[in-house]
Parts: sequence; structure tokens; C-alpha cells
Amino acid sequence: MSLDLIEALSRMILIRAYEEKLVELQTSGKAPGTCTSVGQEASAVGVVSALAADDLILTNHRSAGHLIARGADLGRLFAEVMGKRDGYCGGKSGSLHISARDIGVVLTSTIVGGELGLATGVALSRSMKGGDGIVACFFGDGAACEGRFHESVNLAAVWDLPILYVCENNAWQAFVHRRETMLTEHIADRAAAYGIEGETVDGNDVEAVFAAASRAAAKVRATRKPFLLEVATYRLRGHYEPDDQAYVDPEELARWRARDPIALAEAKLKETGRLNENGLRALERGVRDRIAQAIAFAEASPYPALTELTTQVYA
Amino acid sequence: MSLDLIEALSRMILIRAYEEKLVELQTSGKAPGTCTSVGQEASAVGVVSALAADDLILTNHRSAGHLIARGADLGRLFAEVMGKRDGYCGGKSGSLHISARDIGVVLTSTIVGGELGLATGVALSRSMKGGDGIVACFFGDGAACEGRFHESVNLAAVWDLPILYVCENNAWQAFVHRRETMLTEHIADRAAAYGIEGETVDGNDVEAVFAAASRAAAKVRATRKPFLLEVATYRLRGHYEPDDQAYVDPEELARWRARDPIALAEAKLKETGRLNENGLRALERGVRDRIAQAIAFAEASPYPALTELTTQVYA
Amino acid sequence: MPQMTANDAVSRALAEEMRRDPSVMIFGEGVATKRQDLRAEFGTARVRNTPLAEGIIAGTAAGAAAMGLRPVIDLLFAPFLCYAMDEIVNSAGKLRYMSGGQFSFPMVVLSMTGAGWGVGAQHNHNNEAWFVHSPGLKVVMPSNPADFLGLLKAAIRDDNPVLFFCDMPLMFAPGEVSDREHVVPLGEASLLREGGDLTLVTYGKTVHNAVAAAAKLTADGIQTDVIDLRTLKPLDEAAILRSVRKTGRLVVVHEASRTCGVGAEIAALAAEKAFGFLRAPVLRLTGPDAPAPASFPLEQAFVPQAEAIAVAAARLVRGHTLKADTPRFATA
Amino acid sequence: MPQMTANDAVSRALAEEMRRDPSVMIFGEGVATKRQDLRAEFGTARVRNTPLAEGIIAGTAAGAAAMGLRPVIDLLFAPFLCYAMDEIVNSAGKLRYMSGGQFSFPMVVLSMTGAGWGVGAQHNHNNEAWFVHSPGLKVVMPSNPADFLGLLKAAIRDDNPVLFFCDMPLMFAPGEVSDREHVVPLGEASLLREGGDLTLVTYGKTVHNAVAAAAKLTADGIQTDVIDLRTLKPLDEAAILRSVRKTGRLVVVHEASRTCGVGAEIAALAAEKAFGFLRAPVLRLTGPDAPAPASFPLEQAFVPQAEAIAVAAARLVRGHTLKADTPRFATA
Ligand SMILES: Cc1ncc(C[n+]2csc(CCOP(=O)(O)OP(=O)(O)O)c2C)c(N)n1
Ligand SMILES: Cc1ncc(C[n+]2csc(CCOP(=O)(O)OP(=O)(O)O)c2C)c(N)n1
Ligand SMILES: [Mg+2]
Ligand SMILES: [Mg+2]
Repeated sequence: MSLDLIEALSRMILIRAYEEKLVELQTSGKAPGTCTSVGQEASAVGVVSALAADDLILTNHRSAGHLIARGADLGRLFAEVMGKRDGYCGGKSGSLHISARDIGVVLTSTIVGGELGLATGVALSRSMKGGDGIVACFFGDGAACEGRFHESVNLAAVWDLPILYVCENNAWQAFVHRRETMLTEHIADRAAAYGIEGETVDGNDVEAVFAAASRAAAKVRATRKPFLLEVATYRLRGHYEPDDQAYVDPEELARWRARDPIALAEAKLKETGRLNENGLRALERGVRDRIAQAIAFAEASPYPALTELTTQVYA
Repeated sequence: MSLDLIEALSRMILIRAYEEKLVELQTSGKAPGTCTSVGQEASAVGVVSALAADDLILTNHRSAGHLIARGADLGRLFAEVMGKRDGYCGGKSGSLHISARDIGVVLTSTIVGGELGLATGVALSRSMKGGDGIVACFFGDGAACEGRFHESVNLAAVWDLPILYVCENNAWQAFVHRRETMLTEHIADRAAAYGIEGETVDGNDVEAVFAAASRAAAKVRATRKPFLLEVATYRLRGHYEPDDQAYVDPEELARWRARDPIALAEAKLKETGRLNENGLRALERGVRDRIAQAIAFAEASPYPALTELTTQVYA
Repeated sequence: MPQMTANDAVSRALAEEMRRDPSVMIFGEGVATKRQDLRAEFGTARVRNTPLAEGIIAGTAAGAAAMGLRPVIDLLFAPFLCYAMDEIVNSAGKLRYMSGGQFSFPMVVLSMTGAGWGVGAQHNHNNEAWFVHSPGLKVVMPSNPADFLGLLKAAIRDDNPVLFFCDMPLMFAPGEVSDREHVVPLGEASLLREGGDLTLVTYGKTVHNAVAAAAKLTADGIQTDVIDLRTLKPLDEAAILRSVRKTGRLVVVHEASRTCGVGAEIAALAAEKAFGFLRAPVLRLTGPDAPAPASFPLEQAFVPQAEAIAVAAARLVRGHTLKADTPRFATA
Repeated sequence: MPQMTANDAVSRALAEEMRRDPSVMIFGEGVATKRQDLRAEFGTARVRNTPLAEGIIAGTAAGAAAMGLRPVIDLLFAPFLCYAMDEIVNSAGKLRYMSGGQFSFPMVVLSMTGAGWGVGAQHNHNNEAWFVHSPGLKVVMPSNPADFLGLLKAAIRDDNPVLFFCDMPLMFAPGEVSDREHVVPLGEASLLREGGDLTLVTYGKTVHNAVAAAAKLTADGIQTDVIDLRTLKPLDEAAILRSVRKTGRLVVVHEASRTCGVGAEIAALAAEKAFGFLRAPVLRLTGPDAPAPASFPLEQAFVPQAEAIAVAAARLVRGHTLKADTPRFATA
């Protein structure tokens, strides 16, 4: 597999536009506070592009990038965040735990560590049924502090479960810097403690992420053993909206703003002459239109009937 | 500090005798099933001998060695196991969670991992109050699979908590061999994942255990940072009484029986002429007398009054 | 009919369901070691030991169930469920609803509890009411080998997460179990004894105490309905109300602590939906609001015993209710 | 009197108690970041951020409490308590008893829950009844800023583990709070309104719905006692029974699911100890047996609203009870 950088860039721009629209909705009171992944788009696009159609994805509260990179319908995403009937979960989830089984994004949990606890089961069903699909589990550096991280990776190692663990190390755990929560810099270094392989990659270079994820996914596919991939990136916005980021070191933030994954991809494409201003503008226009259509769809969607309050509790 | 091997041997023999008596009580229906530490006496005596009077100990379900090495009253131990009023916990604990605050053995939990969750708090109170006492937390190789191990060691590392983590790696986790639960041989190797120091020591050589524990305790005392000491030993009896050990590889068992810590210490003392048969017999006689007195005390102790059913629930 | 212990009934249910449905599997700490027979018949992939970590055992079951397997997990003792609450409650119990019905969680969680072995409060805690209170879960607690067999088979076939509680001292007691296929539907209580004066509702080990109490009461001329709930969620409200509307008197008995226990739910149910039929206060005889003690006599006193049930019931029927200051647990 | 939000009341209680007693400290995920004022006044040792791991946060609090500190921990949202159940229930709740009284656990666990923010069932789950059911714990859930202040101060001074639940939408609503020292003893309900026809018992956010319903009912000539429980464990049985014996009619209202909830306990209490005084069935208006939905209109429908309370109460007083098939939650 190879990555088309222009395609990757447009995906990243789409994710950015979707999340900036969410912020707008939140500010105007049309949607509750949400967690955005602004600054982490290269991780989502790079990793998801490295997966095959029959691979499954588990994600967490910061899932928009993963969902959109996988091809989620923007209208159904907006509708879900707004609590509308046509949302992926009928409005019952809201933004924090959107699953979209039809595109292979399953069992999202907003309990930090929850997806780590479920991924082993999803992978177990895969290995019991055969086939060579693997499971990609996205989680944060904070989740790596939860005991469930330890239990999940250890079980996957002992049982040979085909899981690509993807730790999006964005330096923040809500309002706490990673520095305050662990003495080591990198989560991938913990792979050795479980007798598995791990690697850390620059998370703001979408081509580097794709390359590392492709290697890692191929290993998992071939060996059926778990791999711990750490994507080193940074959360450019607050933990959720609204968040003034008063607690963030401005210099650190500025350093990472300068490495915005979208700007980096654009620069690379322009240098190599593969994209010019007009091409970029056209691309951005296309994204704006898609967002507009999606919002129209979501706003037109009705709220669920009150009888939905007690449906889908039991099978 | 230095270890008097004869003193250490007699402690180990006392622990062994106490636990063999428990098995007898269990078989004759005078006490419920208990977990013994037969074969692990060198770990208890070696580590506890390396602690200072103001250090605190947390232990688990396999605690007799730790308690007796620390000087627990045998009569009150037997009484507790039998559910008698004069037991350390008034008969409410039974054998699985005996705390003896007066000798510094605090907050025992039989929830595997429970003691790891509490040790950080005990150490926190120590560091808030100053003084140079440290906390020794005994746990098993199975407990190292629980998420709480990960959370506890990581917090202790980040908060500089003076905890000597003592993992008694006895190859068994109830009816499951360590081999089935982790790909790595040694728990101490995980120290690096938390940015702290660790070491593995031969757990059946009481002098080696004492030396390693003394070094580790001195480090914790001086640096106020946690240390992960792994004591490699073997569970010679079943998980609890009765247990036919049908699931145990006889060769592995035989190999470790040949390295019985008590036999090793006796041999060393005889070689160096520090102890002869008569000395040994005398020592064993002394132990037998103490056990007999303790049993008499426990059997004479009454059951708690039924009104005790609802006392000590709330402060 | 042949005799069999509850333990054997559980093994038989597992073997029969694993034979019937290849998607059924079982794992937990020592499961493969302790169930050599299942391992021999169904292989190492379907019968597994796990590392010592309840949270990931339950999470793995939930994830596997959502993707088409039907896992049974053995979490050993009920207090250990505390390590798996997120996976059971927040994942298995809620993600069907939260995903708008995209997933279901056909899984069974086995655990043991109850006085009798002197193991103390970290191995013995009747916390079944937590799960009755939580959405999306079902809860079962049988009282005899035939129900252990029939209810476990039904639990394994159910498409929802089922908490299956085993009352320790019942596990080795033999009882009659048919050789034929035996499935007991979830949500159906059983009426063990009929009488017009009083309704005794209970489950688990105290079913036997209630039956013994009913026998004593007959001697005093008091005829008692004894209802074994068997399933705690969904609750068989119809069976309870039918009996209470007939007898007009209700005594609920269980070993779990009183406050917000299953007895509270049943008393509340009667006070709302059988109010017009009630002839006397609704009594609850339960374990005290205390952890379970290890000491044998205390542990016995923790459990509502037949004598205490008979005394309280007789007073109720005779029209003197218990003094408000009389403790309701067995030491009364 | 000066106005203050519940959030400010919590901050004030923490500051006052930390000033009063140097053994009081607070830690949790982001606590130091969000409470710069406390950090500035009391220093980095007593006000701490933690790694993201609820289990060890609660375990650390229990261990520290047993050894003489008085920790307050913020576990953020009630569903996250699932990761700390062992430390709260098996350690803090049981080890005093199991050790024969060698240790006590003066600690406070803060958590938020309740409909209003559209955050869904993994941030919003009223699971307070779990802790009411568990031995050795106390449980508090205030309804107004003054009680947030007074109850939190009492909780911090209490020598037992206290679960302190904060109903989200109440946190930013202002209310009158005295400038003077204000401590509200645990275990005392407050009678917000007096009337002879009916007793409404509730707690947390639905206190306001009950008060609004009572106002509507007065218009129809129905006079209502409204009891705000404030502390759920220990329960103020005397206050509840006094009122029910007076009015003869009881409606219990809460947002938590019905089965084995606090409402079940109160209904059972009345059916036993006020039976002779009851003139009508005991009703429970509660949240449904479902996870909390995120969608705004569904989330509102989850909560028993004033209108539904007034309608049910009026029917009860007028002598027609709700049809058995009428759902008891707000969509009814
Ligand atoms: C068990 C649990 N604890 C706390 C929270 C609140 N919370 C939501 S996201 C978050 C930070 C997670 O940090 P990380 O895992 O690094 O993911 P990130 O948000 O940085 O992507 C916290 C504390 C939660 N949802 N679940
Ligand atoms: C949370 C929990 N799970 C399971 C058990 C049952 N159990 C008691 S001891 C034990 C094995 C513990 O193994 P390890 O930690 O190695 O200690 P060891 O018994 O070998 O000393 C198990 C599974 C328990 N007490 N607590
Ligand atoms: Mg992060
Ligand atoms: Mg072991």
C-alpha cells in the first residue's frame, strides 16, 4: 500500500473542518461540548490509511479523526453529536462514543481505557474465526496510565491477539501534562515489559505515520502478535470545548503549532510542485461544501421519539 | 544490619511449623482452608529482617511468613485463623487478611492487587509526615498481572513514594503457572517501564535475599523513591489446603524441593560448623513448644459474642 | 431421578451448551486447569486459563460477545467483580443502548458468594443487587442443582449479559436433576410451596431456610407460599404479586444487606401494586449492614436462619409485628 | 444572604477544612490544575494532580486515610467509580471491620452525575444506590449550594468513607449561602415544605422538581410534605416515618433507575414501619431501567419532571392510583 499525499492532505483538512464546525456548533449552543483532535490529524489519517478493509478499529472520546479517516458519513456524525435520530447511534451516544459498525469502527468507549479492555475481545473473535483481519486500538497517553493498558497488552501478548495498539501521545491528559503522570517519555518503550515489539513515530508527519503503521500492521497481520505503536503528537486545542488552555505552556504550544501536520503536508506538496495555491483552494472549497451539506442533513434530522428512551436496552 | 543465619533458620523453621500445624487444623476441620507459604520462608525472613522497626509492611493472602518474621504472636495468629475472639482481628478476618498494626503489618488485602493499591497511600502518609520509615509491600507474580500493579508502581515513581515493592515470584498464580500469564520471566525487568530501579534475587537463599533487600531498602530510605525487588522462589505446597497439586509438573517441583530454603540454610550452617545435629534438634524442640503453647492459647480463646456481628463497621 | 451437585450441574450445562453451539467458550483464572474435561473435549482455544486480571477478562468477554462469540467467564468470588465493574456495567450493560443497537453482549459472568466457608468479606459479599440496579444486565441466583443446570443453559443462550451467582455452600450439595434436556427460562420464579396465610419470597441459599421455616409454621397451623425467585433481573413480578394478593402478607428473606437490596425492591413492588391486598406490614429478614465475618458463629449469625424466619412470620400472621427496634437479621 | 454556586460552595468547603485541619488534602486528575487557589494556599503536597488511574487514586486515599490523613479525591464522573470499586468497597468499606477495628478510613470521594449536559451514559449514571447497599460507607447527594457546603464539611470531618455525589446541572446554579461557619450533620434530611396530604421524598436535582410539583399541587388544594434526604446513608428514617405517618401517602422521586434504588428502600421502610398509617399505594417516580441517553430531549425525559410528579401525586391523593401498565418515568 502507498499513501497519496494529496488525498491524505484533503482528509486531514476535512477532519479539521469538521471539528472546527463542531466548535462553532458548541459555541452557538447547538451541540454539547466535544473533544477535538486538532493537531492530531496526521495520526488518524496515517494509521487508518495503513489498515485494510476487513480490519476493525476501536477508538475513544477523541474519535472524529479516526471515523472520518475511515470514511464515516459527516452528516450522520453531526447528527449524532446533535442528538438527532439519523446519527450513527440514533442520538443516544452523542459525540463521546460514536461507533459505526458499517465501516468497521466498533465498541467505542469514553471510559479512558475502556477500548483497551474491549479490543482483546474483538481480536479474540477474529482469531477464533480465522481470516487475516487485524484490530487497531487507538488510545491516549493518559489511557496508558490506567491498569487496563497493562492488562490488555499483557493478555494480547500471551494469547497472540492480532492487535495494533496505537497510542496517540499528545502530551496531555485532560488538564494534566504527561510529564506529571510518568517518568518515561515514551509509551512504546513499555513494549519490552510484555515481550512484544514497539516503535515511536513522529505523529505530525503523515507519511512517516503511514509508513510506520504499514510496517506495524503488516507485522501484526503476519505474526498475529500485538504491536505497540506510539504516535508522538500534540493536542493543539483544549481538552474539550470550551477550554482556554490557560494551563498550557505557550512556548510548547507554539513549538507544536509550527509543526501543524496540515501545514507540513501542504509545504511538502508545494515544494515538490505537486500542489499549488489554486489546487489547495479548490480542495478547501470542496471540503467546505461537504461540511455545509452534512450540516444541512443533520439539522434537518428530527430528534428521536421519546419512546426511544427505553429501546435497545436489552437484546 | 547483618543477618544471624541461626536466628534466620529458626525463624524459617517456626514459620514452617506454624503452617504445617495449620494444615493439620484444616484437615481435622478445626480451621478453614488456608494458603501456606511453604518453600518461601527465606523470602519472608530475608526481607523482613532487612527492615527497620519503624518501617511498615503490607501483605496479602499468603502472609504467615511475613507476620511471623516480623514477630507476630503465634497464639493470636492461630486464634484469628480459628475465628476466635483473641485473634489479631477478633476473628473477623480469618487467615486471609490478617493485619497486626502493633507490629507494623497494616492493611492486608486478599484481593490480589489490593495491597498494591493501598501501599501508595501508606507511603504517602509517611512522606507527608516526614521521618525516614519506608513501606514494604509484598505481592505475588499473579498480582503483577493486575492493572493495579501498573498503577501503583507508576504513581509511586511519579510521586517519589518510599516503597520497597517485593514481588514473591513463586511460579504459581493459584492453579495457573506464571508461564501462561506473561511472556517475560522476571517482574523486576518491568521497573524500567516506570523509570525506577529493580533487581531479581534467588529467593531460596535467605542470606542473598537479606543482602538484596538491605541494599534495596537502604536505597528507598535514602532516595525516597520506590524500588522493585523480585524474589524468585517456588510454592512447594498447593495454592491452598487441601490441594493435590495434580496440575504441577513433578520435575519442576522436585527441582525446587531440592532447594528447600530451610535445608539450604541448615546445610550451610553445618558445613561451616556453626550448627550440629544436637543444636538443630534443640532448636526444633523450642519451636514445637512454642507451637503447642500457641495452639493451647487459641483453643482456649472463646468465639466472639454474636453482638460482634455488627460492631466495628463504622468509626 | 439421578442426583448431582450444583457444581456438576454447572459443568454439565457448560458441556451441553458448548456441544450445541461452537461460539460458546469459557475462560478465567484456572478455568482450564480446573475443567480438564471441557479442555479435553473442546480444546485449548475454547477453554482457557487467563492472567490474573478480572477487568481484562470481563472486557475481553464483552468485546468477543459483541463480535459474535458467546463467552462464559469465571470471575471466582463476587467481591472480585469490583475489578470488572467498568467492563460489566459501562461496556456490556450500556454499549448496546449507547450504540443505538449496533451490538449485543451475549455473555455469562460466573461468581461465588455466600456464608459457609469462613473466607471473610473479600471472598463473600452478596452484591447481586448492584447489577439488578444497573441497566442492560440480567441477574440469576439459583438454589438447587436442577436450576443451576437449567438457568445456566438459559443464561448462555440469552443475548444479554447475565450475572450468574453461585451460593458457595450449595455447590457441593446433591439434588435431583433430570437426564433429559433441561432449560429454565430466565425471569420465572418457582412456587415451592403453597399456603394461604403468608408469602415468603427469597433466593439462593436462604430458599432452604425459608422452606424449613414454612414447615415449622405448618406445625403452628400457618400455611405459607414459598417463592424462589431464581432470576433477580428480570424479576417475576407477576408471580410475586399473585401470591401477595392471595395471602396479604409478605416476608422477604435474603442474605445480602438490607438497604437497597432485592428485598427492598420486592417490598416496594408490593406496597405499590398489591397495596390493597396487604393485611400486615411487609417484613425483610436480611443480612446486616456489615461485611461478612470469617468467624464461623458470626458467619452463621449473618444469615437469616429458619428459626428466625419462622418466629418473625408467626408474629406477623398473629398480628403482632416485630418491635421496630428488633434487628431483622438472624441474631434477632 | 450572599449568593454562591454549588461549585463555589465545594471550593469553599475544601478551603475551610484544609485551613482547619492540616491532615486534609485533595488529589485527582487535574485537581491541582483546576484548583489553583487551593494549590496556592496549601501547596503542592496537599493539592495534587494524579496520573489517570481511578483505582490507585482511591486506593491511595484509603491507605492514607488508614494512616492518619484525611484525603478528598475527585473521581470526576460517577461511571468512573467503576474503576475504583475494589478500593472503595473492599478496602475502605470493609477493612475496618475485617481488621477488628484497627483502622478507620476518613476519606471523601467526589463524583458528578445526572442529566443535563448531554454527555451520555458513560459520564452520567446515578449509581449512588450501589454504595448505600455496601457496608461501611456513607453516601451524600445535596440539592443546593448551602448543603453542598455544609455536607462536604461534615463529610470531611467524618471518620468513615463518604461518597459525595454532585448532580451536574446543580453545580453552576446560585443559591443563598451564609458567610458564617456552616456544617450540616450527615444523616439529617430536611423538610422543605409542609402539608398534610402527601409526602414527597427525594434528593439531588429532583428536589427542585418535587418542590415545583408541590406548588402546582397546592393550586389543586393538595398540601405536600417535601423531604430532601441530603444524606442517603445513613438514611434519616425518623424524618421519613414521621411525615408518612402524618400524611399516609408516599411518593418517592429520584433520577436513578428504579430497581433496588433508594426509592425501593424508602418504600420498603414505609411498608414495614408506617404500614398502619398508609392510606394509598406507595409510588416511585424514577429514571427508567436504561442507560442515560445523550440526546437532549431523551435526556430530559429520563428525569422525573415536575409535571409528571404533580399528575401522579394528584391521582394518588384523589384515590385513583396509576394503572399498573403506566410507566413510572417522566415520559408517562
Ligand atoms: C476512566 C476515566 N477517567 C477520566 C475520564 C475523563 N477524561 C476524559 S478524556 C481524559 C484525558 C485522556 O487523556 P489521554 O488518554 O491522553 O487521551 P487524550 O484526551 O489526550 O486524547 C480524561 C481524564 C474518563 N473519560 N474516563
Ligand atoms: C482480585 C482477585 N482475583 C483472584 C483471587 C483468587 N486468588 C487468590 S490467591 C490467587 C493467586 C495469586 O497469585 P500470586 O499473586 O502469584 O500470589 P501467590 O498466591 O502465588 O502467593 C488467586 C487467583 C483473589 N483473591 N483476588
Ligand atoms: Mg493524551
Ligand atoms: Mg505466585
